[in-house]
Amino acid sequence: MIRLVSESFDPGAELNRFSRGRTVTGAVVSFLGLARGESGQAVALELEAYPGFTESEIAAFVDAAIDRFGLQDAAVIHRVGPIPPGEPIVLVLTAAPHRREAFEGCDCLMDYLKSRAPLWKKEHGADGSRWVEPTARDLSDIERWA
Amino acid sequence: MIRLVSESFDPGAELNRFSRGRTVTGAVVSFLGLARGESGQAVALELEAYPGFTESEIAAFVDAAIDRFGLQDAAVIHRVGPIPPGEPIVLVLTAAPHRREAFEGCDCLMDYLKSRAPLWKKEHGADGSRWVEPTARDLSDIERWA
Amino acid sequence: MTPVVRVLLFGRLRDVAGWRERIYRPAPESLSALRAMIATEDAALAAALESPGVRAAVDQVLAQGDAVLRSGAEVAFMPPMSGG
Amino acid sequence: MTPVVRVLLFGRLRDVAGWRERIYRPAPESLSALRAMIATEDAALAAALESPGVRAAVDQVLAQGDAVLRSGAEVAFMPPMSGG
Repeated sequence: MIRLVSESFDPGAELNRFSRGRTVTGAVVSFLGLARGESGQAVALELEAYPGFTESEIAAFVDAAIDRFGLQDAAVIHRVGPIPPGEPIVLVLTAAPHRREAFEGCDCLMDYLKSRAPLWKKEHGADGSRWVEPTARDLSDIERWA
Repeated sequence: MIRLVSESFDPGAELNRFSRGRTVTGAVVSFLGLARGESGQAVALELEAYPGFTESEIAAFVDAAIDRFGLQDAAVIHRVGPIPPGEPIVLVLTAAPHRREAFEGCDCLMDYLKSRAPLWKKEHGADGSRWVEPTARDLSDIERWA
Repeated sequence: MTPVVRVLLFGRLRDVAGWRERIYRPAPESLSALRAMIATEDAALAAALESPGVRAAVDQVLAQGDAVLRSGAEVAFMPPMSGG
Repeated sequence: MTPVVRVLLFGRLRDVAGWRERIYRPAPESLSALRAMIATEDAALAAALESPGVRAAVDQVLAQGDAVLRSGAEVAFMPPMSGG
């Protein structure tokens, strides 16, 4: 399940919905990304997507990750538009029989979202705005799964 | 925060409580362990702790993990007593500025809980009961952090 | 009806160009013809489109190299991505 | 008052012994004296206590090797652990 949302969402409700009623799943891993206020200063984030394309690209990567890691299920909820500090940006959920697969699947999906998913992130700070591009760390992180 | 609970708990509410009001945290990782019904068959689990000792041993390991991975916070909620299939057994939460530390901290804490924390797990199946001991995989997993 | 192509810009490309979406009429017949058309009117944008990591999609499918554009095609230019 | 030691068993050790908690009176003076006392009355439990991975705690602190037992001490024997 891939969802782009322009309003704040409830990570706990999503986690519960995702994990409820599972009797063959032993492990659910979630990653919740929050908008930080950099060095105590309020920085507004803005996330842009390419509606339709973004969801289908993410869905294709999620399907590949489900196969690769033997996941029973995976979900991505990603905020778009302006995001105030402290609010959720992204929630990635993975379900697997055992913990290693659930951890690795979630980790890999986050590396993908940080460096290859069709999403563009702008930071609005006191000293102006800038588009965020993948860091050297992000680019080496995604290489771990090559 | 370490909590042993003898009733079912609400993982989503715990995730929300843990992540609320954070503006310097960028990443919250959660691991939720669920009681599986092995091969479609209902298996009741039973978890035993050594009250007092169990909490303080887990707390000492959590504090060490906070230092080691540079976590901003970590929490463990662990169910004790009988646990029906599908219900939460354990929830581990980690908060960090960036995702790598949050993932590794959570992963390491789960490896610890599986092989070294003072908890004993019994499976009640159709063909009797057995105490679960760490698997070879569990023992090699915890060695990753040595 | 004159053939048209709709062009979408994302991320910093939008700031370079000063627009987000534009109709090109008459439509260029290929992705390279579109790039050439852009170069004649906005050198800075044309340079930005050639910079490392910029990808193009035609009708929501990533276009490898050149691509033919049907009338009504949607072309998106996307700089390096960063979500999460 | 006669010195006593309280002994707690966990996991499969409890199934081997058939009990979970017991008072030893008069108290053995050390962990090794306690093990010897157990061996005289339950060879199976004594063997289980020596099996790989079994740890002992005295007053909720892991006991390395032998340990002196004060009167009223709480001794726990713990087989290999597995939570999560």
